[in-house]
Amino acid sequence: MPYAPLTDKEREKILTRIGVTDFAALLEGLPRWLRFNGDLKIRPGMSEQDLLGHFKDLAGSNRALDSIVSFLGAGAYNHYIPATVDSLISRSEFFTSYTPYQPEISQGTLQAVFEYQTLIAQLTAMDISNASLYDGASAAAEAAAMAVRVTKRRGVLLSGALHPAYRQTIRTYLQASHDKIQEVPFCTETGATAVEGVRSAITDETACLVVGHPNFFGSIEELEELSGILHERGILLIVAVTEPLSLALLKPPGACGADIVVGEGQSFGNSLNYGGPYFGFMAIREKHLRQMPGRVVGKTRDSEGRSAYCLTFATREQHIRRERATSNICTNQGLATLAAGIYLTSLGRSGLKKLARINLSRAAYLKKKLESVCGVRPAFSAPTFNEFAVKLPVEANKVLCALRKKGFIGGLALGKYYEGLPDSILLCVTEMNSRADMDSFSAALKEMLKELG
Amino acid sequence: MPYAPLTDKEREKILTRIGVTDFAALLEGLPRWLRFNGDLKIRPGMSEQDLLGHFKDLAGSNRALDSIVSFLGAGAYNHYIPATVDSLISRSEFFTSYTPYQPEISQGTLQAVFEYQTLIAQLTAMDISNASLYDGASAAAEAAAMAVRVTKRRGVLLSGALHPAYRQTIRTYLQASHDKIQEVPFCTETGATAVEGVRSAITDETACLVVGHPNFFGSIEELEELSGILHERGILLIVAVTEPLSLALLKPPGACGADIVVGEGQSFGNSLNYGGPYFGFMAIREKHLRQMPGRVVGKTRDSEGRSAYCLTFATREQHIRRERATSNICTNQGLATLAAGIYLTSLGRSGLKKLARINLSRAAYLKKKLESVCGVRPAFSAPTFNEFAVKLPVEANKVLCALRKKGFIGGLALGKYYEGLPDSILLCVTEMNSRADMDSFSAALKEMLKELG
Amino acid sequence: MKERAVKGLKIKESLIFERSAPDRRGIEPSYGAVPAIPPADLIPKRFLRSPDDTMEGFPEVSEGDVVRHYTRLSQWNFGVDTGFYPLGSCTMKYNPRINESIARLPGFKDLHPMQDEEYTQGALRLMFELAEDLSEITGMGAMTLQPAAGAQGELCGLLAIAAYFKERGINKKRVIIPDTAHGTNPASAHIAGFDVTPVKVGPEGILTLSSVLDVLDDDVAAIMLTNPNTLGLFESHIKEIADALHERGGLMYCDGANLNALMGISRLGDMGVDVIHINLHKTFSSPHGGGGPGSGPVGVIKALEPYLPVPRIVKKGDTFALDSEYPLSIGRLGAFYGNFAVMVRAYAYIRRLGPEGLKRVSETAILNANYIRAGLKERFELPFDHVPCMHECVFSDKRQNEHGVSTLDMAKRLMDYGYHPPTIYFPTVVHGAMMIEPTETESLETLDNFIKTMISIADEAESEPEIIKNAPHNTIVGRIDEARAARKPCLRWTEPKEESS
Amino acid sequence: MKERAVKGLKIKESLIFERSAPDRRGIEPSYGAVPAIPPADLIPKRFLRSPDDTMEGFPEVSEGDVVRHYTRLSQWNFGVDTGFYPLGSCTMKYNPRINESIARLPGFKDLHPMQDEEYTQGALRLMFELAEDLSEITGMGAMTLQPAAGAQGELCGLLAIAAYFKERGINKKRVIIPDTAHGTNPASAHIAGFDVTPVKVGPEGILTLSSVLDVLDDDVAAIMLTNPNTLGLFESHIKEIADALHERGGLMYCDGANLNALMGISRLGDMGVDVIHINLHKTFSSPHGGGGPGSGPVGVIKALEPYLPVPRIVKKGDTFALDSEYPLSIGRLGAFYGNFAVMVRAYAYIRRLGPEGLKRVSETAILNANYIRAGLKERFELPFDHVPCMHECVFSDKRQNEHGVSTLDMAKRLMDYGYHPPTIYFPTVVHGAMMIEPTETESLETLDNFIKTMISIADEAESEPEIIKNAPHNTIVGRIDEARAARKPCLRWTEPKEESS
Ligand SMILES: Cc1ncc(COP(=O)(O)O)c(C=O)c1O
Ligand SMILES: Cc1ncc(COP(=O)(O)O)c(C=O)c1O
Repeated sequence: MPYAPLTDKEREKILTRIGVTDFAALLEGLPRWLRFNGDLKIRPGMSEQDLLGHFKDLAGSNRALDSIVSFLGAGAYNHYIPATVDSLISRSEFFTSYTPYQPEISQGTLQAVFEYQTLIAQLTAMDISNASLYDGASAAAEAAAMAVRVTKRRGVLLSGALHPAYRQTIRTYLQASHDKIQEVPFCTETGATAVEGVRSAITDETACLVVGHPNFFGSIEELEELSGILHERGILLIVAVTEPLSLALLKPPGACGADIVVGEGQSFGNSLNYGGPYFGFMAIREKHLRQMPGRVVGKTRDSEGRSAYCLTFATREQHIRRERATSNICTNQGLATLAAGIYLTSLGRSGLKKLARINLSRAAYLKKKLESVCGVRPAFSAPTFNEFAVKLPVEANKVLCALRKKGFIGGLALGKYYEGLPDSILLCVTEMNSRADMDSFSAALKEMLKELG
Repeated sequence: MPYAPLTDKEREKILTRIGVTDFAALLEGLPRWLRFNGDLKIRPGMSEQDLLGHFKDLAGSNRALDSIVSFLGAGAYNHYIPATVDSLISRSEFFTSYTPYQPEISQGTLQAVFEYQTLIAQLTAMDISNASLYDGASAAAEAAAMAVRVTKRRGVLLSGALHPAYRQTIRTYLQASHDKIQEVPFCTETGATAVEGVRSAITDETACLVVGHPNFFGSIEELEELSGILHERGILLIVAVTEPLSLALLKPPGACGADIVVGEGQSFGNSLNYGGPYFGFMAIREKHLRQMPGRVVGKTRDSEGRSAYCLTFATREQHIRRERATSNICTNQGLATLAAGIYLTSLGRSGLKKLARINLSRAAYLKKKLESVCGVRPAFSAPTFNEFAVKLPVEANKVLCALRKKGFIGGLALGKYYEGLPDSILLCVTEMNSRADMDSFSAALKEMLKELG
Repeated sequence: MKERAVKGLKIKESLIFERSAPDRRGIEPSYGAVPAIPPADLIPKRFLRSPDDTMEGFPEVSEGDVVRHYTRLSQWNFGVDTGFYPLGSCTMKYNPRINESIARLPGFKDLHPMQDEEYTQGALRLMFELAEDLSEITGMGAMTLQPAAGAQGELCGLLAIAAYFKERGINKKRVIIPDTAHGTNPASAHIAGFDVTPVKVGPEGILTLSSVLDVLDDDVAAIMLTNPNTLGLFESHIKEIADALHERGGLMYCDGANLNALMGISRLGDMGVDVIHINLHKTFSSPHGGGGPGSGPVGVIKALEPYLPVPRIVKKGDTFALDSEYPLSIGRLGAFYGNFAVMVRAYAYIRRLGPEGLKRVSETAILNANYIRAGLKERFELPFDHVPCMHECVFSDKRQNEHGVSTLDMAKRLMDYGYHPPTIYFPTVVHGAMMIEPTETESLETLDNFIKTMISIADEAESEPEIIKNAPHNTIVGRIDEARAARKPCLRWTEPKEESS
Repeated sequence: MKERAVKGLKIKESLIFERSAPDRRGIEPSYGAVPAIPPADLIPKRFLRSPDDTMEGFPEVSEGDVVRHYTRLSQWNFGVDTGFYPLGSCTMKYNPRINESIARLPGFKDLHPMQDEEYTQGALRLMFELAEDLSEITGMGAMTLQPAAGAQGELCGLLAIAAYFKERGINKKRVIIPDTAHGTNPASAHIAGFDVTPVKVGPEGILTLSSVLDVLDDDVAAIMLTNPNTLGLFESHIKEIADALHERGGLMYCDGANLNALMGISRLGDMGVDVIHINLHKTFSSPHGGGGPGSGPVGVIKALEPYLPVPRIVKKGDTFALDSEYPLSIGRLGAFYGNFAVMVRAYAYIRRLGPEGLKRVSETAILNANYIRAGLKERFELPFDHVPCMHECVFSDKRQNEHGVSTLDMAKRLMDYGYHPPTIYFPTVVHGAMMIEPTETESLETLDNFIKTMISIADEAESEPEIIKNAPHNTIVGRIDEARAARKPCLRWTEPKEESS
């Protein structure tokens, strides 16, 4: 049998050693009424060759971004992944190992995580990073919960321009602990969080504000202004970054007063994978270390004084602290962060900065192109990175549907998430969108709008 | 610059250390008139992302067997390759290492080759295998040259049913040394080498006979009868196997009196790759070891008596013996034989035997199906493994061309290789051909033949 | 067989930041046909990094350096492919290579989570069928695949329980959790808003009805049982406990992370369990990746289905869709639908094996664990010796303690022999626990060699304990000072500081 | 940087045959919908293996065992990804990962060599353009890609030369080959039917016109020169030698395996060379695979084009075709068109770099080699010190010999420091040659560390020679008794014999 190599003869040998006559006899130690005696009603097994064929069919009944021009972003980004990434994460010493509980034979994973922590800290300009959380949304939820612990206050403010799924996830995580979650509006003119709205929502019970940056509309937030307002009242600013490539271009949140920076790491070397696995990153100020959720790797020494790495500060974690832990997370997204480390170092500082500028330039190119299409105008005025919203003269869904028929995924209709924006779409442009694609897309849109209206 | 990481500053440092002012100064030690001062007229470099895009376009303008039903064989076989193979040959300690000249840090390659040698010996029932030759055809040529050395005779007989490209390659290799190459006819009834033809072609100068097995028509040869005839006169029987999967089913050549067994190893875990890299294998009798071409790995000990492996019998080779070497081969097909080793052990004895029986059964299925098509009949009567020839009622090329339009590669037209067989095609069936494919293929053929005639 | 640990060449490697040199180029992207626009023309300067910002020593290395760096790091690691990895409760079994190929098919890998459903039918079908199969394997009424790991599955399941009671206006604040439970259980219960009531396992290593009855009252929302539990034992009283709980209106949560021993042998859903989570990265063989990603599907009885997270995958006629119209749902657990690529691997695993294969897997897992149990119990204290143990068995270091040798020492010593140590000091109910889970993918020879090695370590403990106490000797670093890491925290590289080697 | 060799855990592994157990199943194929027919119903029994034939111990192992087996074997190997590999003449440089992805695209990988040309236009275009680029890089008039490696390229080129003379009815029997030439050169010449006349290089390590003139006569068909030669030196007199040879009606063959130093810097075709071969697995970075596959394209002047092997790739309008209608051709060198997947990698390499990139590669290769030369010549005898050396430099062990330390000793000692040794004892014109080729993909830090290490070995040779003479110490096996392997041949595993460990 595949994956269970004991032969019948070997089973006999084992049964004899255990001292039972057959497998049924061995199971007699289990209550008879709790045993399952039927056959599982699942499809029969197949050979490896047939299996691959079957899954090729399944994959083939998707239409993935390798075969269509797409301007989808909204929390998951289509970036080019250098060949080094998959080649190196496929080293089986990495991908077939467990969490590095035994540091003496896990120095590879441990050093890679230590480096990952450093890279995240460098990009965010924060002091410390953990070893990862599940994804950007749950990282935002963990950050909010952490802010509640740090401030010992229970009010959580969410920017209305924060990714909707992030807001929902924060609610899911915090709902049971009866924290008070309130949304603050965004400015319909700029598409950024309404500073006045924040000011008026603040109370003595406010623990934190969570903003996206760039936010769900791609708008760059006024972090420094916000942090100024918040810090006056001892409130933490949590910055959630869905597109971390922006960190190479924009002034880092840590330099803008952020207290916790979380985000989605997928852009860094992880495939779209229909939503996962990605990884959530979290970077914090050193003073909050003991409230940080998740694993962290530290540098130490071995018995002979040689430098070495190990998991540390485990007393925050569930396996030691149980119900008093800073989080319940155990298995995290190790391999996805390894991919990120390989990705980031493969591009290096200049490569990453250049890539961010390419994304910016291309998005600006499309933005300009679309603005020239009759009836299309930018939905918001704030500066953007590689994602932006436009307002169409007709209902967005209608346009997107028609565009799909022409072979374009024209972005995301915002109406589903914001009642007030039924005509707006969110578009993302990365290095994967060529000029030719953008030209033909805007031509198609132009034509379509003519037809539709 | 990709792949050449010295920065400008580092270049300066190096130039200073060398003691020259700039790179041009360094080159002054080269005659000015032998330097190239222009710019190479090749296309400009591109980013990794663009490169991949470009090669995807190139690959996409092929139509490969992943997207078409094909019955092509004729020396290259479309087999399923278990995922273990590519995963393991992609271990960079294997694929980024050189020939294991330094055994102490090459034990992995060396043991793998030692195992490969054993597997080949087991499959062929011969004493010894070398570490590989370029491909099946050049291995056949090396075998013929070896037979000349062993027998000190210069006559080489080639079966007319040996793969045409093998015959051509043998001629290329031996032409310069003025060996006498003669072809012996095949029996037009059975499709096997004409035993009488062999008998009458033999002279005192005959060194060897080279036969395919199964031969180019898929026919199984009467090896035992042939070896009997040859050995009486001190002539070596060289068996060339283009489809080594047959070795798991058929009585091995070593048990039929073969003196040298060579063949194409591609079927064992190597992709079709438009013809290469494949690998040639060669298995011999121990007594001929010193005349064997190519590398060989042997078992030995280290300074502390622990068992270890190293390249051995190098005194046969070019780097020691220079013009008196048994061959000029240096770089061989190491990684392709590693793939073969992984393939063979992944299937194991029973898997390999079963696969051979599956190939046999499927080929028999198609053979029978085609025989039921009006006007089609078997070209030859000898038993076959997974490849066989049929005679059509019309010119083969016409039929194949029409079949291609219907999405089938219907095999190989034999007329190009044998004037007398303009109506015959050679078909191969492996585990990659499903029953549905065979059914629709024979239906298409039936319909077509009705139309054509 | 002659597998045997030796020492050989490894190359130590500096941090990637120390391999960096100014202006050294890695993989540079290109602008292509789109003109470069200076950022400052598009974005006010106050939002931008200054152009000469060095990003605190962010590395600049060549492509070849990156490859060599991570290759060397990998060579310091031990994986399932390296050798036997009997890490109890973690189910470190062979990760089929074909699943890696399948997960990388462009149709899966390049699929965007926001794509219209008409483009994602294959993915949705896969998830739907996987959920169906997992429901059948566990005997549950409905399944969500969204949780990213076991712990998130626990949270999901407990939030569903909380929502269930809330909707009914019932206020139950406590969750009973045995002392053998994994730490995630109480931690999840806490996040889900419950108070944790610990309960001790009985003398046989499993929970008894009477000890539950001692703490059971109307305030108990749920009992979280792990079955098979972390002692490797089947919770034989689970049904009576569930019945008693149900009588009080509580719900039964089962941590199904150890499902590896149960497939086709016993179904949690058939024993009164209302909610379970399972770990695809254990039972269903998707690789652990040095710490994830995982996937922790949650199965519930029909009555709890409305509370499962959204979106849910539904079948409408012949097509599949994502549906978020579940007003009672606990909401979302993450931005998208969980760790899809892990599900792909798990489903490939199930489809490859089929019902007989899965059953054979569990049978073999049990056989192998019992073989270890039988082979070692003469030399190592086995506090709870029940036949059969399920997926694992847990020894104590009591006898070796007499010679001053602890579980930690023996764990480190095992490395010298080429084995990954078992899980140690868990569960805490066993003194110096050594939790050994061989899994079904190991050959008999490997088990025999491991048993021999453990016995020779037991011998060493008696004859030359120092060699164990100073272990490991064969690894690239010696025993690591974990206390120091917390005492003198250094959690990142920083630019100016020179690293000591 | 702190890269540094240490000793760490490795696991020795038995032969795969010793991991086998009867009836253990690996990856089993399935019959699918086609009924199984007993072989004996289709093929007479005398042709068949008996059904219970055990195939001499052919292994039966599980999939997991195979993966672990080969993973462990790999861990005993040293590759370019492991560390610096200055194996002279072998050009062990970084193998770009993207080329591996590209070579595995289904449109290349699953292409059958017998497919109709209408289905293989992409492959044919690739080969055509690669041949064009190689012609431009080398300055040759025509190029074949068919040879599977450098040695087969030599044979190909020499057979073309032989065919050229034969067609003209000219009988020339000799090929002049310098003593520094690679062993494949004389071996190939012999197979091509020529007699070899060796000639000594001059005092500067390169061939002089006068020494050629000493042996040059009308019987000389060709001179085989390697440029840059195996001493790493540019053959500066090549043009005069070619002129003299041409005057006598001979042809100039150049072994271009060391092209890595010449791209964009000097073209062999511009210096009177009539035939060259190059090694794609060196200069063009396709990985060496532990001993191949390679690819050895051959370039010729226009006059020799008719003799190149068939089939040739030709362009007809916008389409590409395989053409075998070359009546003067030497014929075929193999069953198909050579090692296509190696060509794919080489072409990807060229297209990634473009003309400036290739030139930068060669410049950097030269700079790095000269840096090594300058860094080591104070401590190691450098018999031919010419500025510049090209891709490599060759030292002698003369000075260390005084302390009883040989090149072999130092080579083994380098392993202890985490380096692959250089090529040793070749070329034979240098006493105890150490042929060091750093290549362009190494960083300056790596070169510095290597230089430091070599110097500390030179120190050791003086102060503690024993440590060198007993090296290596850090590898999983000690120094290997190569003589014994030939004295007591054991070239395969056999069933009954028990292996000694
Ligand atoms: C019994 C048990 N429950 C829960 C978990 C938590 O699962 P995860 O690590 O996927 O969050 C584990 C994992 O170690 C476990 O063994
Ligand atoms: C100078 C030189 N010529 C020829 C060859 C032979 O090339 P190959 O090994 O590809 O047959 C080599 C390879 O080592 C070489 O270095």
